[in-house]
Order: sequence, then structure tokens, then C-alpha cells
Amino acid sequence: MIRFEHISKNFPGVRALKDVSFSVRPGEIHALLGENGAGKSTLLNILHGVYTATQGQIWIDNQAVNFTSPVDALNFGIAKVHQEIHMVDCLNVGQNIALGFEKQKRGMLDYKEIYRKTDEILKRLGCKFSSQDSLSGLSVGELQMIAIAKSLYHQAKVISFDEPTASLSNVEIEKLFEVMRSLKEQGITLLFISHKLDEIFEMCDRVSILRDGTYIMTADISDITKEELIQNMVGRDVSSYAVRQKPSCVSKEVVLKADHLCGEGFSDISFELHKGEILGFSGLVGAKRTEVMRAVFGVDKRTGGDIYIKGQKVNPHSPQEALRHGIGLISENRKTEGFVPIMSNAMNMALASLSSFYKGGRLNQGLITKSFQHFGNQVQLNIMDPDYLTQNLSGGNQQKVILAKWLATDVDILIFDEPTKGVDVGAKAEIYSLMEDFVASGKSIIMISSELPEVIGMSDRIIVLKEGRMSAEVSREEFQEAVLLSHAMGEKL
Amino acid sequence: MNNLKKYAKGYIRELTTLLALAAIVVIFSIIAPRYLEIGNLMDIVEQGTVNGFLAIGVTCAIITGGIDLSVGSAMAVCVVTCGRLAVAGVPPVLVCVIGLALGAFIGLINGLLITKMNLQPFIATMGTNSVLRGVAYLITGGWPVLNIPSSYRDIFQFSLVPNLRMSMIFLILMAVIYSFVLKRRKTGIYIYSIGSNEEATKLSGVNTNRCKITAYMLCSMGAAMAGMVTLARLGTGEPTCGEGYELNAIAAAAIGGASLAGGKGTILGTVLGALILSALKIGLVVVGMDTFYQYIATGLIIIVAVYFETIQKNLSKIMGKKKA
Amino acid sequence: MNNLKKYAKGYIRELTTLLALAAIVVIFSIIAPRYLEIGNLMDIVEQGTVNGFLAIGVTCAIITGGIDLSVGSAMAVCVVTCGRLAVAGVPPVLVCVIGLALGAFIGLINGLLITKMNLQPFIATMGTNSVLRGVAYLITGGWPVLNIPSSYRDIFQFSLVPNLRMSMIFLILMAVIYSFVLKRRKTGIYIYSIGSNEEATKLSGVNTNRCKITAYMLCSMGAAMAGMVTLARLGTGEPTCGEGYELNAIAAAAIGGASLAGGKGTILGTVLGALILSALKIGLVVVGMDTFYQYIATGLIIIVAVYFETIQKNLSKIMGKKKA
Amino acid sequence: GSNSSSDQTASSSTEESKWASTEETFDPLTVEDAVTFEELRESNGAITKSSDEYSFAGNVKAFENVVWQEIANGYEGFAEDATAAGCKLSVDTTSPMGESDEEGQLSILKDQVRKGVNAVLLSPISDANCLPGIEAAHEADIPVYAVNNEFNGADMFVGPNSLEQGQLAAEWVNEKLGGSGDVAIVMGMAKTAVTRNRTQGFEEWFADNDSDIQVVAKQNADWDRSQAKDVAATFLKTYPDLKAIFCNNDVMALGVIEAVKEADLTLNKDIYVIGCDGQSEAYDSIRANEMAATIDTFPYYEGYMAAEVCYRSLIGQTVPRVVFTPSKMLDSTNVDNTPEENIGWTDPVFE
Ligand SMILES: Nc1ncnc2c1ncn2[C@@H]1O[C@H](COP(=O)(O)OP(=O)(O)OP(=O)(O)O)[C@@H](O)[C@H]1O
Ligand SMILES: Nc1ncnc2c1ncn2[C@@H]1O[C@H](COP(=O)(O)OP(=O)(O)OP(=O)(O)O)[C@@H](O)[C@H]1O
Ligand SMILES: [Mg+2]
Ligand SMILES: [Mg+2]
Repeated sequence: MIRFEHISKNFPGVRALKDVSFSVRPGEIHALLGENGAGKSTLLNILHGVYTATQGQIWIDNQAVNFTSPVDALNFGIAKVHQEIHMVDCLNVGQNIALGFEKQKRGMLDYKEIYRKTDEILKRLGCKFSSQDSLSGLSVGELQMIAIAKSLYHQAKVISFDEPTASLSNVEIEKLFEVMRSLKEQGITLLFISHKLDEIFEMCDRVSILRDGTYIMTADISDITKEELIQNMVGRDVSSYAVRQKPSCVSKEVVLKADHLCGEGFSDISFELHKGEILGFSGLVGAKRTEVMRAVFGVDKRTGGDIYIKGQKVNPHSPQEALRHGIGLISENRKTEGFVPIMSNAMNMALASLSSFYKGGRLNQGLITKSFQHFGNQVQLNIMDPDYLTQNLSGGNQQKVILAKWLATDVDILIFDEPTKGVDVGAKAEIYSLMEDFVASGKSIIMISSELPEVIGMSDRIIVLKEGRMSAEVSREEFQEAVLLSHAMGEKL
Repeated sequence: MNNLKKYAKGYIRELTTLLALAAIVVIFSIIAPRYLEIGNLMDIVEQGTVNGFLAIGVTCAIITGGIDLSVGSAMAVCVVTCGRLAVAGVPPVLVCVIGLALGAFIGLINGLLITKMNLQPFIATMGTNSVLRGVAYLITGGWPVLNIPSSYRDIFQFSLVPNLRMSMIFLILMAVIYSFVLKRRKTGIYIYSIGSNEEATKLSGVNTNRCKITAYMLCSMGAAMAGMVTLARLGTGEPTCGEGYELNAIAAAAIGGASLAGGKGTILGTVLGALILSALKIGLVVVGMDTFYQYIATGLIIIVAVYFETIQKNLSKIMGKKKA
Repeated sequence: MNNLKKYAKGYIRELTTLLALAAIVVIFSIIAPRYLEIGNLMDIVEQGTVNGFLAIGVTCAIITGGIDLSVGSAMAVCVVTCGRLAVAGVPPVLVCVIGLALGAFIGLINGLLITKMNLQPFIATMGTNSVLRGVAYLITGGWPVLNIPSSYRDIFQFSLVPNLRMSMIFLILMAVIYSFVLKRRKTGIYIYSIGSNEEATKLSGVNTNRCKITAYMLCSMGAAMAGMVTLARLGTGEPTCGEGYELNAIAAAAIGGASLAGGKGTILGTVLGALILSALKIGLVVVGMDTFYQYIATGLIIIVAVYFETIQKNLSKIMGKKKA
Repeated sequence: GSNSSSDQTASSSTEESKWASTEETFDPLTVEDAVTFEELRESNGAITKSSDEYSFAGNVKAFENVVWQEIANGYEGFAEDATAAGCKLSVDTTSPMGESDEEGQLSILKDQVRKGVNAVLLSPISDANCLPGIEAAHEADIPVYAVNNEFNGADMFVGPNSLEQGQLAAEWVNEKLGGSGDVAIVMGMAKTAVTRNRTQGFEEWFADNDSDIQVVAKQNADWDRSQAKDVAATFLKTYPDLKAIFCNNDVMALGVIEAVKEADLTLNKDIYVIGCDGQSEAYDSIRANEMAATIDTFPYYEGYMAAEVCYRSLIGQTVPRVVFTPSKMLDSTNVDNTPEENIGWTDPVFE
């Protein structure tokens, strides 16, 4: 059905793909697997006409295709559900789905027909919202459903998903998978990128592995084990599980205390963070964990409650105040909140701690570069060029740059919001070990994660949030997926 | 009932603008009762008409997330061209058609500069503004075009009912047509969605360039209408006319709720914005405010009117307990 | 060697602008050899000075992704205030200090409107533009301030070397200081990063509001300098001065490579942009071009100069074989 | 219904109107029975005191320009004198926000009409921006007098002869330069009537009088001091033999003087700078031996005369449609003369 033949792609200074050839069978769910920067997204982008291949040819149904734009591909029936969800906020659900292919009747948009058709698709996907709802208030998972609905509206034969589950909760992932299965039943070919191996085993028929831009292998999922997959992906052995390698180093000392915190969407949140602790925050997506932490970090307004740091009431009103008290936050939205696109790796790394790079009244580039080398090494960045634009790094490496930024500020408390979103297994393990080093040096971490193995594996203690309220505090002995899930969903065991 | 409520909710921003307009009228009437005379009120409408046409046009450009600084000069080019044609005896209706076509052509050029040459709208239209002003001067050699025949002037100046000129009816007509295009035609939806998220719109298979060009054409056609009305009002076509009008037009759109960030704004709001500006202007004259203080008052009103927007957003946020 | 190459690469945009400037000079020199006389070339610099100050300032606002339309009026307020003080016998250096402080204060107000009241920069500064113009008139009652003492004028008008006035030296000084702040101080880095991604900057613990306010203060201080130089140049302080200058300043910044989308632009580029505009203006006078054609030529040059940017980007894209 | 549509008046032009038509081109320079103010005083004699109350509305281009403030002061001056003499006259003068505020000026005019004044003394920004207001005034039986700037529909024009101003300047320059040499013109805003006439009068005089003086360059500087300085600086470099620069107004002339000083030329020896308007700053400049001359239109007296002419006409005196106010070349020889000496000014006689 789809055949990649000798695809190569060069970016300035980077060979993203080298002579990649394999084929995808009609009606299957085909996974693309590889480390961050392996070239998965690039390959999909070439398929969809976002980039043109430096060399090579793509065949679809034995027809050579050279899409020059995603629209070209769309018209050919090749749709994509983007990693960053592209939606037009000022339009409603139905308008977003139909965008670009609206029906007109008597010179007017035929909204009746548009809404009828989109509602039909939404129903097919089992969505609870309807075509005339506005986008505000929809969760990421729901936005993703809209993106899928869009593909169906176009009657796509092929839909590709670039890390669709990265920002979804377990429940939403389950729903997405249901939808994907039903799409498969309808004979649609699905391409699927994910860093979560369990998902690949659950969903896919076959898997193709890329490493450093080269094609490694394709295998039936039933013929291969997890270990083999990882082996082929990384080229070395890594533990795929989030397991603490070092002993826990929690001390009695309370470094941060939230007392009956209230804010937009949440209320009455109280917790204590101890020195050397990794405190996990679990819950469904939409549980308002992000909002709570934004309030702690001083980005959003609190409407009540107090925050104490080392016993002192501080109540930061802005990120800079929080930073002054030694709190840092790694946001879940890397692109929009994580880094500055015009800036190089070194500058993005230095952004939060610029004051420490002054020499003789001016910023010293040398100091910044030196510091970048130090922290870049520490987080094991793959491209150590200080002048390289962070924008052009792969997702996992972007995350590492952001981590380096906070390490450089020497904060005592670091809040990780979905720290491994879109990060490959190898890099995940590295990030986990960085987190452990961090707490080992007497600092503390709050970690929001929707990946249950991750919270369970990494946390010393877990707080579960449900709809903006604390639903449970779980100590290490009780860590179990089922327990956490039941608290998150509010069901009694 | 519920339907009505929903309907009203869709126009909440326009209602606020209307309220602001009413407030201005009331305040000035209290200070100077003369302000409330029908003649004066109609003057407000009449003076708001020219700016209204410009502002309606500019709103289209603003919704795409762009801007058009050339409307004043585009208006001047239309004024002198139509003036010459009318004086040369071309049938008035044909003059109007040619004027509109000329507007569309100017918009096409702006649109091409912005899409094909990928220039920032601010800079591109700043450039065309200068070029078009030169063209307007060249067309007449710098002289005004005098003695516009009344057959032409009547098209816009004729009053169906006392005080209700054709030009106002045309403004309403244009507002309705533009609203229709923006809300009920594909192109309109795309214009909004380009302003809100151009990338997503493009990825949805929309020919964004064509839509943007259309928006700039609609914009300059508004300017052309403004020019033709001015020509009829004054009976003289001056190449100097419309200088600096672009800022008034943009102010009207902003007061009416259009956001320079794109994706937001309505024709109705803009028309109300234009009326607010002319009500203010005439009000300051009627109460006899010193010229130098008028500068200050005008500036402050713009700031306050637009600040309304922020207050309102904050209020609805608090009331709706909804995250922005 | 390699280092040099790297260094040059960092200034590639400025080199293009320089090339464009050279092209303009060469073209006019061919038409009118007199254009190349040293006195005339220095005039280009001198006449670019006022716009240079304004444009340097505006560049700061533009880099944050904003704009400042009030610089012309801010300049006028400084002109009349400093004029009054100088005439009243306040020591010239003190006058300059007060002028700069006044500029900073005006910038503070703009900055507060934009950050605390959350207004769009275009609209906010359009409002303050009108207010400040009114203030300038009020300060003098509409009359010019005459007979500025030469002790004040000499601060800016004195020539160290023939043809090299203090005002130019101040421009260079200001350009160096502003470049230093933008490139070598954290506030400057933040100004760029706000323009590129405000949210990410804020979440890095940066007080983005304070940085934006600083940018607008730097902007108005540029306007204050422009005002003080104008006062010295003319020996008269007019409240009307600087009207419409904001567009020239923005044009200079855009020609010099600043992007109205924010995050891009350099002081050096802007200064070159200002020189291009004054070289063009003087060139058109030297070759005796009619005013009407000057409008057209100026508009075209702005468009072409900014189009350079796109061409250059495309070229480097093609060479890098990279698709956007 | 004071401002019901103008088209009705326009279309019913068959019936003889007592007001000037806005359709006809009004050019004071071509009006046959034009008189000078002096002639008017002579022929009309004293002003009869009237017990009727009169109110005039002054509507000038822009107070930002000092000339207009002086004209407004002139209106006020006459009103005061008349009141002191026992007449009942009040004048209220307003201006729009700058010379680009065309709609604003129209609003003011309409409001003045609505207020119900006895006459409007109008100096419109452009040739046309006030036309609807003028029509409204005529409908409300209010005469509109053009002061300084003519326009179609003006019932009367009082102001200087701007073509003659250019000629005066040319004559003066011709005499100073001994009939040959290069000169340049710094013009006002592109093609406003004043710019046009002053420039044209200046240029044509040389041709008409067989002078060898060449106008080698002319550029617009938009009435702006700074722009004028810039343009002049370039002129001086480009045309080193320039002997005189004629500026369309004083503000620009003052800017040009700065440029000349910087070019290290000696004013009034190497080069003459001539302005126009006669505002006080120009007087000072002439006294300081900087500006060579200005064509003084005596703005204060112009305003005064306009108000007087208007008053005369309202109390029933017959006044021709065009009354020219004096312009005079003012240079170092006569700058310190009193207005009495320069234009033979005398206060009006009331009886
Ligand atoms: N526009 C670009 N310009 C320069 N280099 C790029 C660009 N896009 C991708 N690259 C580089 O190409 C390589 C492959 O990137 P790609 O995004 O395809 O990886 P990926 O497998 O999708 O990684 P991830 O799992 O993190 O999403 C990386 O080294 C990346 O830095
Ligand atoms: N309409 C939307 N468009 C884009 N993103 C959205 C939208 N609604 C929610 N999100 C994002 O989805 C995520 C989850 O939504 P929400 O804010 O409701 O809960 P949350 O507390 O962030 O969830 P979690 O508990 O996973 O942190 C947030 O990152 C939010 O920014
Ligand atoms: Mg990827
Ligand atoms: Mg979240």
C-alpha cells in the first residue's frame, strides 16, 4: 500500500534520514519506533508533503507520489493527526472539522448539512460533545478526537498519528484505541508513532524501527519481544521501566507546604513536600494538576490558601518570585511554554539564570557556553552545539535543554509537569536518573504524570487529584495502578 | 426565550459597544442639550458614514491578523478617479462600478504583496499608502477635481426620508453584505480562522493566500466606497483627502471589538465603533472643548474604550469561572 | 579566520542593508555626481540622525513584538519642555537629563498601559500619541518656543571635526549603549525572548512586564533624544514637530531587518535603515524629482527594501536545502 | 430641519439664491470689482453704530499655526473695539485638531450654524472639506465669509492676494540680485491653493518681466521647519550658486536660515532667504539680520479687517464680494515701522 523507497533527508548539518525503505500493508496499524531524533516525525512529514525528501520515492498503491503540501496529501486521502494539535479557537467543533471543505448551498454555508455530517462522525467516534460546541473547555483528548473526525470527514484512506497518546490520560487513551481499532475495521491504514511500548504491543500489527535516521527492521508484533524492540531501537540494553536505582532519601524536613490552596478550577489542596522527596501527582487529564502547580509557581492567581517554603509563608505572585524562593517549573507544553524559538541551546539554557553570567557588567558568552557544556553533558544532550537552535532539536532533546535551564538556576524544588511526554525510552531512563540525582543532592521534586508506571516507579508518595480536589494521598506501600486509578476516577474499590 | 438569550449572548460585545455609545450621547446631551437635536444626531451618523466604510473594510484585514494602512490613500485614488470620470460625463452608476473595481484592484495589489511576496501587512500597506498618495496627486496634477455633476452626487446624497441619505443606506447595505460574507460564506470563515490560527487553516487545505487577498480586496473596496461618498458629499475630489483616516478606521474597529491579533471582530461592532468616534468628535465640538484638550480627550477615550474590552473579558472570566 | 566568518555570519542581515545603502548611493551618484561630495554624504547622516534616534527607540518596542506609534508626539513633548527649560536658563546638561527622564516617564506610561492594562500596543500608543500631542500644545499654548540659547544648541550642534556633529556622536553612543543593553544585558535578552515566546520567557521566572516596560522606556528615550536634537538643530521648539515621524521610524526599523512579529531586529540594522531613508530622500531632492513621484519612490523603496529580507531568507533556505 | 439635504437646494438652483453657489468656481483673483481694504474704507466711510446684537463665528484652519492665532486675535480685536464704541458684537473662534482634521472642521462649522450665529468667518483646510456645512449655513440664512482662503460658496472673500505675494517676492529678489542669478523655492504642502499661487506668482514674474533670474529647484517641505531645513541643506550643496531661497511661509524660511548658517554662508550677502506671512518670529529674524524679508500679510490686521468687512456688510453697507487685504514686503528697512506706517493702518471710525 505505502512503500518508502530509499528515502533520505538532509537538514542543514543533520542527516535526519538515511536511505530508509520499507512498506506498509493496507488496513494494518503500523508502528514507527525509535529514539528521539531517530527521524520518525521527519519520515511522516515527508509522506504528508511537509518536507520533500532529499532522495527517494514514496509509492502509494503502486503510484509514485510527490506531495508538495499537506493539502495535496489530504486530497489524496492521506490525513494526519498532528502531535501539536492544530485547532482554530474562534470556530466551533463542527466548523473546525469541516474547515476547508465546507458545503455551500445557494451561496451560503450549509451549516445544517455540515453539522449533520460532523455530528454523525462524532457519534461514530463516540464523542460526548456536539458539533456546535465551542472549543474552549474541551480536553486535549477531545481535541484529538476532533482531529480524527477531520480525517474521517475527508474520507482518508491513511491516517497517521504522531505521538497521539503523549498528552492523554489512560481513559482517553483507551478511547482513542477503541476508535483506532474501529477505523482499522473500516479498512483504514493507520501509521502510529509512540514512545510507549505497551501501546505498541496493544495496538499494532507490525512495527518498523528507525535508529539515527537509518532503517533497522520491520517485524510482526507477535514475533518480537519488548527487549528485542528496545535492543534494536537503542542499540544497547536499557531498562524500559521507571524504577528507582538509588535508595530513597526523604528527610523529615518540610521544604514546601500548600495549605488549603484554591484557584480557578481547584480548591482545598493541601500537601507537604519533604526534602529529598519525589512527590507524585496522579489523576486523569483534566484533574487540574497543572493548574495547581501553576498556582504554586505563581503563574496563575490563587483565590485562597497559603504556600509556605521552608516554614515561611511566601505566596509567590509571579514566576520570578517563585524562582527567587527556589522553585522551578518544567511545563508540559514544551513548544509554547518551554523554550524560545529564536534562541540557541545555550541561550535557552541560560534564560532563567542570566544574572549569574555577568562579568564586568555584561553577559559573558564564554561563561554561558561553559555552563552549557557542563549542563548539556549532565543531561546528555545529543547535539552539544551551543549555537544550534533548540527549535530544531527533537522533542526529547528539547526537554533536556529545558531541564538544563532549571538545573542551571540551582533551584531547590523542581516541578515536573509530564516530564517524559514525547520522550523515548532511552531518554526517559536518563531523565529519571537525572531526577534521582537531583533529589539525592538534597533537593525535592514534584512530578505530575499521567503515566502510571512512571508515577509509581519514581515517586516516594503520590497525591491523587480528581476534578480539582484532593482525592487521596497514597504512600509507597500502597502503590498500585488499580488503587491510583480508582482514586482518580472516584470509584470505591 | 432561551433561544433569544443565546442569540443575545452572541452579540454581547456589540451590546457593550452600543451601551458605550449611548453613554456618550447621554453625557453630551446633559452638558449641551443641543447635542440631542435630530439634525445633530444625523450629523453623527453622516460623519460616521465615511469612517464607517473605511472601518468596515479595515475590519476584514484586521480579522486575518493583518492591517491596512493604505485605506486613506486608496480612498483618495478613488476620489480623484471617480471625480474625473464623473466630470467627463461617464454615467454615474458606471462611475461607481469602476470605483469599486479600482478599490478591488488596489486590494489585490496589497494582498499580493502580503501573500506572494510575504511582506508584513503593516510595512507592505505603509508602502502602498505612500505610492497611492503619489498616484492620487499625479492623476489630477495635484489639483482638486471640481464641479462634480449632481447626477453623480445624488446617488449618495439623495434623501429618501429627510435626514436619511442614500450613503447611509449604502453603509447599511455594505455592512449586511460584508457580515454575510464573513459569517455565511466559506471565505469569511476562513478569514476568521486564518486570523486565529493560520497554520491550522492551511493544513486544513484552505488556500489561505486567496482568502487573505480577498480580505484585502474587501478592505480596499470599503475605502473605495468611502471615497465615492466623500466625492458626493463635497462635490469636489481632492487628492489630499483621506490622509490619516486609516488610524480612525483602525480605532473604530478596535473600539468595536476587533483584535489586532486577528480572529476577532464583527462588522456591526465596527460600525458602532465608528459611530462612537463621530459622536465623541461632534460632542467635543458641541460642548466647545478647547482644541488642545480635544487631542487629549480623543486619546483617552480610545484607551478607555478598548480597556472596556479587557475589563469585560475579566468579568466574564470571573463569572464564567472559565480558564482563558 | 573561521572566527571571522562566524562573526560575519552574525551580521549578514546588516551587511545586506549596508549593500542596499551602497546601491542607493551609487545609483544617485551616477545620476548626479554631486551626490557623492563629502558634504552631501554627511548631510545624509545628519538628516538621518533624528529619524535614527526615533528608529532605535522604536526598534526596542518592535523586538518585544509591540509597536510604538506615539514617538512623534513624545518627541514634541520633549521639544517644548526642554525648550522652555533651556529658555528659562536651566543649565543645558540638566535640560538634557530632564528631557531623557521625561522620555522615560512617557515610556513608563505606555508600558503600563500595555502590561498592566493589557492593551494592544498599537491601540494604546495610538491613544497616547493623541494625548501627548495635546500636552505638547498645552505646554506652550500652541506657540513655538523661540530663541533657544546657543549654550544648549552647542551640546548637539558642535562639530568636533568638520561635518561631524555632536548629535551624530550621540547617535553612535546611543546605538552602542542600546546594542549593549540588547545583546549583553539580561533585560535585552529578555526583550528578544519576549518577542519570540512571551509565555516561555515568563515561565522561566522572568518579570516580562518589567522588561516590556523597560523596552517602551528605551523607546521613548530615543524619542526624547530625537526631540532634543531637533530643538538644537532648529533653535526653536515647536509643538507640531514630529507629526507622522513614527511611520518613518518604523520603516527604518523594518528596512533594517526588525520584524513586527517580534524577536528580530538590531540597532545597527535600524541605523542603516534610517540612513537608507535619508539617502533616498536627499537623492530625490538632488535629482530634482517632483514631490508626487517622491511619494511613489519612497513607498516602492520601503517595499523593495523589506522584500530583500524575504529574498535573502529564501536564498539561504535554498542553499541550505531546507523547507519551511 | 436646518440641514435637510443639499441636493434640493442644488437642484432648485433655478430660483435666484441670495447666497453664493457651491457649484461655481470662485476665484477672487478673477473677480472684476475686487477692491482693496483701503478702497473699501474710503468708499464706505464710517461704521454706523447699530443697536442690533451680532455674533460671529470664527472657524480657522489650525491654532497650531501661530498665523491663525493672530487672525483669531484680529477678529477679537475688532469685536472689542466695536463693543467699546457701543456696538454689540461678539466673536467666538475655534479650530479643528490640526490641518488634517477635515471632518472636525466641518463638525465645527455645522455646530456654529446650529448655534445660530449671524455670520461665519471661515478659513477651510482644503478646497472642499467644508462644503456641506456651507450649504447648511446658507439654508439657515447665515452668510459664510472666506478669510484668507477662498472656497466655492463663499459669500465674500477677505484676504491677501496670494498670487501678488509671489510677485512681490519676485520683484524684491530681482532688485536685490540685480536681475540675474539662481534662486530656489521651498514650497508648502503639495498643491494647496496658497502653495500654488505663491509659487506660481513668484515663478511667472521673472518670465513676465524679462528677468534673467532662474528658478533652479523647488521642493515641498510641507510647512515644516525641520523638513525645510533638510531640503535647503541639500539645495545649498547641489546648487552652490544659489542667491536666494523663497519659502512659502515664515516657519519654513526660519528652517532654511538654520541650514544657511550651517553651510557657512553669510545671510543677506551670499544668499537671501525670503519668507511669507509676517509672524512675529520673522520680525525678530529680520531685525537680527537673518531673514532677508517676508511678505507680511499682517495676520492680526487681516483678521481685524475681515471682521470689520463682515460687520459692515451685515449692518447693510454694500460691500463688493472680494476685498483684498494688504501684503507688503518687509525687510530691514521697514521692519520697525508701525503698522500705521507700513499699511497706513487707522482704527475704524464709528458713528
Ligand atoms: N526543521 C528542522 N531543521 C533542522 N533539523 C531538523 C528539523 N526537523 C528535524 N530535525 C532533525 O532531524 C532529526 C530527526 O528529527 P525527528 O523530529 O524526525 O525525530 P523523531 O524521531 O520524531 O523524534 P521524537 O521522538 O523526539 O519526536 C533530529 O536530529 C532533528 O534535530
Ligand atoms: N481547549 C484546549 N485547547 C488546548 N489545550 C487544552 C484545552 N483545554 C485543555 N487543554 C490542555 O489540556 C491539558 C489538560 O486540561 P486541563 O487544564 O483541564 O487539566 P490539567 O489540570 O492540566 O490536567 P492534568 O491534571 O493532566 O494536568 C492542559 O495542559 C491544558 O492546557
Ligand atoms: Mg517526533
Ligand atoms: Mg496538565
